[in-house]
Amino acid sequence: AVKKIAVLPKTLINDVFQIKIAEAAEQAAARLGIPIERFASSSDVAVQDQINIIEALIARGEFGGIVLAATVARGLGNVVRKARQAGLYVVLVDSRTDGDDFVTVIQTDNVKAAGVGADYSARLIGEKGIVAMLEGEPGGETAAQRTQGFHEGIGKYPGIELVSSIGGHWTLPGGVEATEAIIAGHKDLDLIFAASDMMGVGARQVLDRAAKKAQASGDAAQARKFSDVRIVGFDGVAEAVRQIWAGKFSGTVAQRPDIMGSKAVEILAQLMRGEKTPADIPRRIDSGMMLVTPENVDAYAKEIGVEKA
Amino acid sequence: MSLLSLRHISKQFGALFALDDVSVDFNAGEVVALLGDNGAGKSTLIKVISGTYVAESGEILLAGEKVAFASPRDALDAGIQTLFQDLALCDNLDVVANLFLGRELRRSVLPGLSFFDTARMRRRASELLRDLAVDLPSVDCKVRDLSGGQRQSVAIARAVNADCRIIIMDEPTAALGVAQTRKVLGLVRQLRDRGMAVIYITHNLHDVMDVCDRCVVMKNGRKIGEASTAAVGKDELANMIITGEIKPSAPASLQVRV
Amino acid sequence: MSLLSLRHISKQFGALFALDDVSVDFNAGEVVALLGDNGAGKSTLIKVISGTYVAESGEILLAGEKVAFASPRDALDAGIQTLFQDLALCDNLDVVANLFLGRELRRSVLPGLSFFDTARMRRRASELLRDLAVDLPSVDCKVRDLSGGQRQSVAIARAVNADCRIIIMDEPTAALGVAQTRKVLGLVRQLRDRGMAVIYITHNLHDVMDVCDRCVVMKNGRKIGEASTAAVGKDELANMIITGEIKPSAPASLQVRV
Amino acid sequence: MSNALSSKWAESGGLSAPFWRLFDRVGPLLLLATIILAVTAIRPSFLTSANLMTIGLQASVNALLAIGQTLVIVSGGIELSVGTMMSLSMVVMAFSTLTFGVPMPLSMMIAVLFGVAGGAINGFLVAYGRIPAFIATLGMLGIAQGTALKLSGGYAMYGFPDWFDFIGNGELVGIPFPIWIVATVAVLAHYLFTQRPMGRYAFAMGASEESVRRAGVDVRRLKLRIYMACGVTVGCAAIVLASRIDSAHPGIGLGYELDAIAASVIGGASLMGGRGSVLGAISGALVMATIRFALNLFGMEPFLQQIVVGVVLIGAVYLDTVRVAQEERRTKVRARHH
Amino acid sequence: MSNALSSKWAESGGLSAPFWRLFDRVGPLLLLATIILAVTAIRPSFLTSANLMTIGLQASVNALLAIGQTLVIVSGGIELSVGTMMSLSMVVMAFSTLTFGVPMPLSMMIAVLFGVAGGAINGFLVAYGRIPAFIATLGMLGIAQGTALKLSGGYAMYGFPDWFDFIGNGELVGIPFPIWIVATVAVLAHYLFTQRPMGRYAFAMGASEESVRRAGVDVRRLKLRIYMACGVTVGCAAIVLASRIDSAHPGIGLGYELDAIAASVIGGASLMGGRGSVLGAISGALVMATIRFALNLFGMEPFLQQIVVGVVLIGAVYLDTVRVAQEERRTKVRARHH
Ligand SMILES: Nc1ncnc2c1ncn2[C@@H]1O[C@H](COP(=O)(O)OP(=O)(O)OP(=O)(O)O)[C@@H](O)[C@H]1O
Ligand SMILES: Nc1ncnc2c1ncn2[C@@H]1O[C@H](COP(=O)(O)OP(=O)(O)OP(=O)(O)O)[C@@H](O)[C@H]1O
Ligand SMILES: [Mg+2]
Ligand SMILES: [Mg+2]
Repeated sequence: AVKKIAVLPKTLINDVFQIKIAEAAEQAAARLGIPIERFASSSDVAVQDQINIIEALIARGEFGGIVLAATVARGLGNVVRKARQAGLYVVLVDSRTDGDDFVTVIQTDNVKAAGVGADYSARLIGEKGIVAMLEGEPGGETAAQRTQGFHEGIGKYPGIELVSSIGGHWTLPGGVEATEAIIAGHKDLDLIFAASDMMGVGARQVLDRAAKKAQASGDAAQARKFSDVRIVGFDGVAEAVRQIWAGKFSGTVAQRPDIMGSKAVEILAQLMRGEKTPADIPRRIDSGMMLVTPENVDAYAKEIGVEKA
Repeated sequence: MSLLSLRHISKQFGALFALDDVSVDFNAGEVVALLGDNGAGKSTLIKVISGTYVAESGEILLAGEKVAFASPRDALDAGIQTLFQDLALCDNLDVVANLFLGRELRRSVLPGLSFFDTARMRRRASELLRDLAVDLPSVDCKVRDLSGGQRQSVAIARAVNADCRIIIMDEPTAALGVAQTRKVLGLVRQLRDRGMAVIYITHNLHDVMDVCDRCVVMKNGRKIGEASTAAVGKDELANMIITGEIKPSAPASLQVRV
Repeated sequence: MSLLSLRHISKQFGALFALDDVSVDFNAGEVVALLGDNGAGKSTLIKVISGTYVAESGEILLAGEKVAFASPRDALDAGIQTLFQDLALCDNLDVVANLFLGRELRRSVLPGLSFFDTARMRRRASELLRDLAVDLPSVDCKVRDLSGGQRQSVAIARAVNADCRIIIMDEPTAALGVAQTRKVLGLVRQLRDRGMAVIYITHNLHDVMDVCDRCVVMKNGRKIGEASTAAVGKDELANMIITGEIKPSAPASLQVRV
Repeated sequence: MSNALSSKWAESGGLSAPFWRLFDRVGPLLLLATIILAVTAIRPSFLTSANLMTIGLQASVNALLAIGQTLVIVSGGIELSVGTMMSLSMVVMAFSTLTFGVPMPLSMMIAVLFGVAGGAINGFLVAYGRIPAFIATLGMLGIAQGTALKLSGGYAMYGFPDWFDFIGNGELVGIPFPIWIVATVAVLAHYLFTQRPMGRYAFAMGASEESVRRAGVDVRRLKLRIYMACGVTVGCAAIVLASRIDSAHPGIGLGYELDAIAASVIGGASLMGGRGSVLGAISGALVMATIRFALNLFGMEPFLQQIVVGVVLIGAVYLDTVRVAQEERRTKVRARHH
Repeated sequence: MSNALSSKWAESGGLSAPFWRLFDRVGPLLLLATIILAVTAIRPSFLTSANLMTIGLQASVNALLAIGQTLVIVSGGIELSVGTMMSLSMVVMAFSTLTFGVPMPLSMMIAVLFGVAGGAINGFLVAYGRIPAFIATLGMLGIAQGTALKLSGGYAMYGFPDWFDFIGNGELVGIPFPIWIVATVAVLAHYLFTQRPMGRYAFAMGASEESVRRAGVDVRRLKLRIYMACGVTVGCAAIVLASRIDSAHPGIGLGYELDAIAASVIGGASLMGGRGSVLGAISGALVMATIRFALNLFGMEPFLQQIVVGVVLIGAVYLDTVRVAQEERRTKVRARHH
């Protein structure tokens, strides 16, 4: 029988980006006629869930490959080795982990990507002004990397003051609550950088409402100020594209989860069919980080299959 | 015909026969003392009558009709009111709420909107407790703040504050003071005179002589004897409870169990 | 000098004076009855002596020395053992574990490795309960499965199973059967004869006449009188407990409180 | 003589008791006031009505859940599925209106019905299946979460009608609409807690389930109804949250259960049952929202925030414990904590 | 006569009681066996010793935490910070050995000490501060999480010596080393639960704290020690997990608290206190691990898995409840659930 592929994103809860990886992998597998199964851990920090799942996959003996978005940069090496010894190929996506028993890692550098976001943000506001950041759920490495990247990047501009950098749990409601607090203290904000698109959506909702309220109370200047706050997101999910179309986002740092998912399955297919050996695959594949702006959003939308409503 | 008849009731807890083929009748207008050593099965028996436990075998006849009590609700609906030895009150509620638990008085303000009629309940509670000569700090205080005897009085008041035809009291006066005990004994007489059947569990043979018309003696889950109080003496009873045997000299009135 | 003296003890619960300037002495080799209506403050008083409550004012003298009991541990260490009216047992433990709670027997297997000496504790428990004429299904059964009187007997056994010089019993026989009550009264006499001071709370005046040497009567948190049992009659006592007043005809032996 | 005394005492007790009872109920509000004052002392600009409104808004979802949770806790149970059941109700509402075109008001009713249905399952398992509440509702947590994710594929759902926005974001006489919703639910719940037999029996059951059964109450039916009532607040919370973020999220509810329990307990509920109040639950939710909002306002970094929230939570409840203990020394109000 | 009877009963009771007690203890193991058999029935290839070892391995961290948690629950408390305290212990261990060069064995001891210190703080707050356990430990959950994140900057830490790998991944006579650790801790804990006064008082306190106090036990000190003992298992769990993933993660522990409580309760512990056992806790952890492993083995999709885990959890505990109720009808063993 033809061996199966397992796709194991970090989590499928509250994380559109990870869902996209899984879906892209499933589509690619369907195209290639390979059976695929989806697994997930309970949160994006649940390392042990991933270990447990991989151990179960090994025990089943019907798998030829695993697409793995490692929750941790180190700690999965052991189980990946076990998988390799049992004849499974492991392709890492999004984040890498330790050891050298995986075939390759398809990713972009979160720190660097957040740095690009920082530079773009600085340019948007003329390298001076007041900005805030919405951070991801503390505890996961992605959150730490994106925060680090943006803080370092924005720190290079002496004219820019980062007045607030607080958590929004990756989610829309989290983004709403955090932004409500930010604008309560900083009414003169110029830009918000959100470590996930969904938090950015929440931030925009809050700003729009605040603007409407200021307008209603006759403070047109403040209303304009709120409306003019720029928002830059991160991930490049479909929702961000729509926000850019609507003029509500100034951009997003896209990490191409679709490419990660499909590319990984393609590589696994080649390996499992014996068309290639791990030695033929580069150790690292850049899935391409892309800064999506109002200028290039249409092209990006077509690439990831989002249509204008 | 008896108001309440138990026929061959048995109840086991694991290996232990807490009730072993017990048959006994209770009549309207009569106070029956349920006597016996500690662990004889008195409380277990009345828990069967009150629907708290379900017996493994045997039947209960109410005014000649066979009934089955699956829950305390059923027994209450059949007009059987019980004062339990344990677990009768809720510590975190005040005296009034405990007295009326399960049958609160309400007043309607609008159709569909009604409130507890606290004023009426408080008034009634004060009356009831006064009748029992209980001295409480306040009817608004939580039951957990009461003394042992005060708690017991509240439980008694709870039991007598209801329409019923059979009332069961499991050691009602055990924690009561001298005056309160007298009041409760008086109350028991009143209840009997109103035509109710009273089942009265106690270890106090003076009280038995005082208010009970008939005695049923249990031991190790069995009914070992039955007698009209008028026909037996205190010492005879005590002897029977302790030894479980009827003295050779026992009068004919002290029946060996059937 | 008295073994235990209370001087001007007061204890308030909110607006209520549960104890109001109570002074009383207890002597070795004497059984003192603590009498009074429900809510008179008897249990509160002994809770102060046993370290369960801390009095707001007043002092406790032990063999003439001033002591302060911040917790039950302190009172136990001072040789005061108490049988409480409530909250004496843990429902989920078996009879043996309850009897020895806080003073388990252990046997050492290796240095540093020791086990509960369950066999010895079971044996001792059976003895103690036999002495009280209690009929238990088994000393291994959980306390929650016991009848009211059986529980009470376990609590009594717990209290007498300890070295102490003062023993307090709060209504020990309230739930007990005829035989068990007799045993407990006998036990109280034994304890006294061994030279212990016994404080005995009860509502049963027969028992008082039977075993107590002296009576202390309380009402509404105050000590209202004190008398040697030999010098008063049952009815006199009852009258005093109920009315809180000393009859004009009261003999001189019935002292009005100091 | 005895009776005279009795009535004298009854009167003095009767006069003071309601006062102290009120105080007991107001306790959690005092805690809230203390925290607000403390934050104002650190940053005077904090105390604006706009900020207070925002806190009320941010507390609203948790307050709704905490009210229902409190009823369950009072009765001696626990309800771990409120968060994920809220997700499921949201998703079902979105489905019914977006996919099947059911009119929005009807969809909102369906959301509430779903909350109640979830509560009914929990109540049934606990009451009739005799499954410990912790396990039954933990199981439901997973079931609701999985169902919500399965229905939505894990994606957020958008496209509610414009007017729906008002529920979560509108204002009525200057006060955010969700606060009105919380207030309405609170009044009804308070009536249930204090004036309906169901509420009283819930308290009684928290102290001694067997006593309540012996009083002739059908405790199993009572439990069922308690969890169902809790489900009503879950449904309301789902509507408010969906409107507030103008979308439905399948994974959003996870974590709300602990927040709701915490709000309940801060507000004086005891996990052993028998204690708790609506006002307490709301105060607890407000206390939590205030702490979080203030720290976000201060722009404190997330790692430190977690530490500070923990410290303030403990400190606040400790202060409250000390206050209650002091009152207790002077009055009849008893210790509230186990 | 009375005495003769008494001793006759005592004997028959005395003979049968230990048997039923054992049965009572073995109950959760029966539940585990049922689940294993059910899975085997669905997929016969499941029942291999390798798979059982894997399940044991996967259950080990949760089993350790559940043992400590059970002690706390038995005494009437709850410990929500076990998960994040485990993170913190891991991070501290990594810090001490990686940053300060402390030898690994010493660092491991430091990890355990940190677990105990966390327990001591919780115990102190609960016992001496009279703060409800739920709030005290919820606060500590945040404090420990924040501290771990702050120390590590949110990043994983690695570079433990090679031999350290053995603890989490090695085998001894064919059995994974973590299972040996769990077994050792279990034996010690069982001794503590059943043969030390501390264990017995914990049970007693779960039923009636005041009775224990009146028996002369210093209940505050007792509580303190109970939480500290729980901290020992947290430290051990930290070491096992760190070794198993060969690194220390600041955010990894969150969520373990609910798993540990669930394992405890599946194993027969009651959140009202007074019930629970070491064997039960371990069985509970194994039940959860088996369900999850089996579903992964079946390749069930994640969203459905959540639903099925919930259903199986409820179903399993329900079966167990029915079994206990039936036994109860025949024997003296009492209902285990509230
Ligand atoms: N729930 C139970 N489980 C197991 N055994 C029980 C249970 N309830 C009572 N028993 C046992 O059944 C026997 C009878 O108990 P019961 O409470 O009926 O005695 P009683 O006559 O009321 O005694 P007392 O005068 O002490 O109240 C006792 O030996 C008791 O241990
Ligand atoms: N913890 C408490 N909080 C408030 N009031 C209390 C508390 N304990 C006792 N009281 C009150 O103090 C008074 C004395 O109670 P106590 O228990 O000492 O009475 P007692 O003499 O033992 O009565 P009984 O014979 O009924 O046992 C009672 O009115 C009681 O309501
Ligand atoms: Mg009885
Ligand atoms: Mg008393």
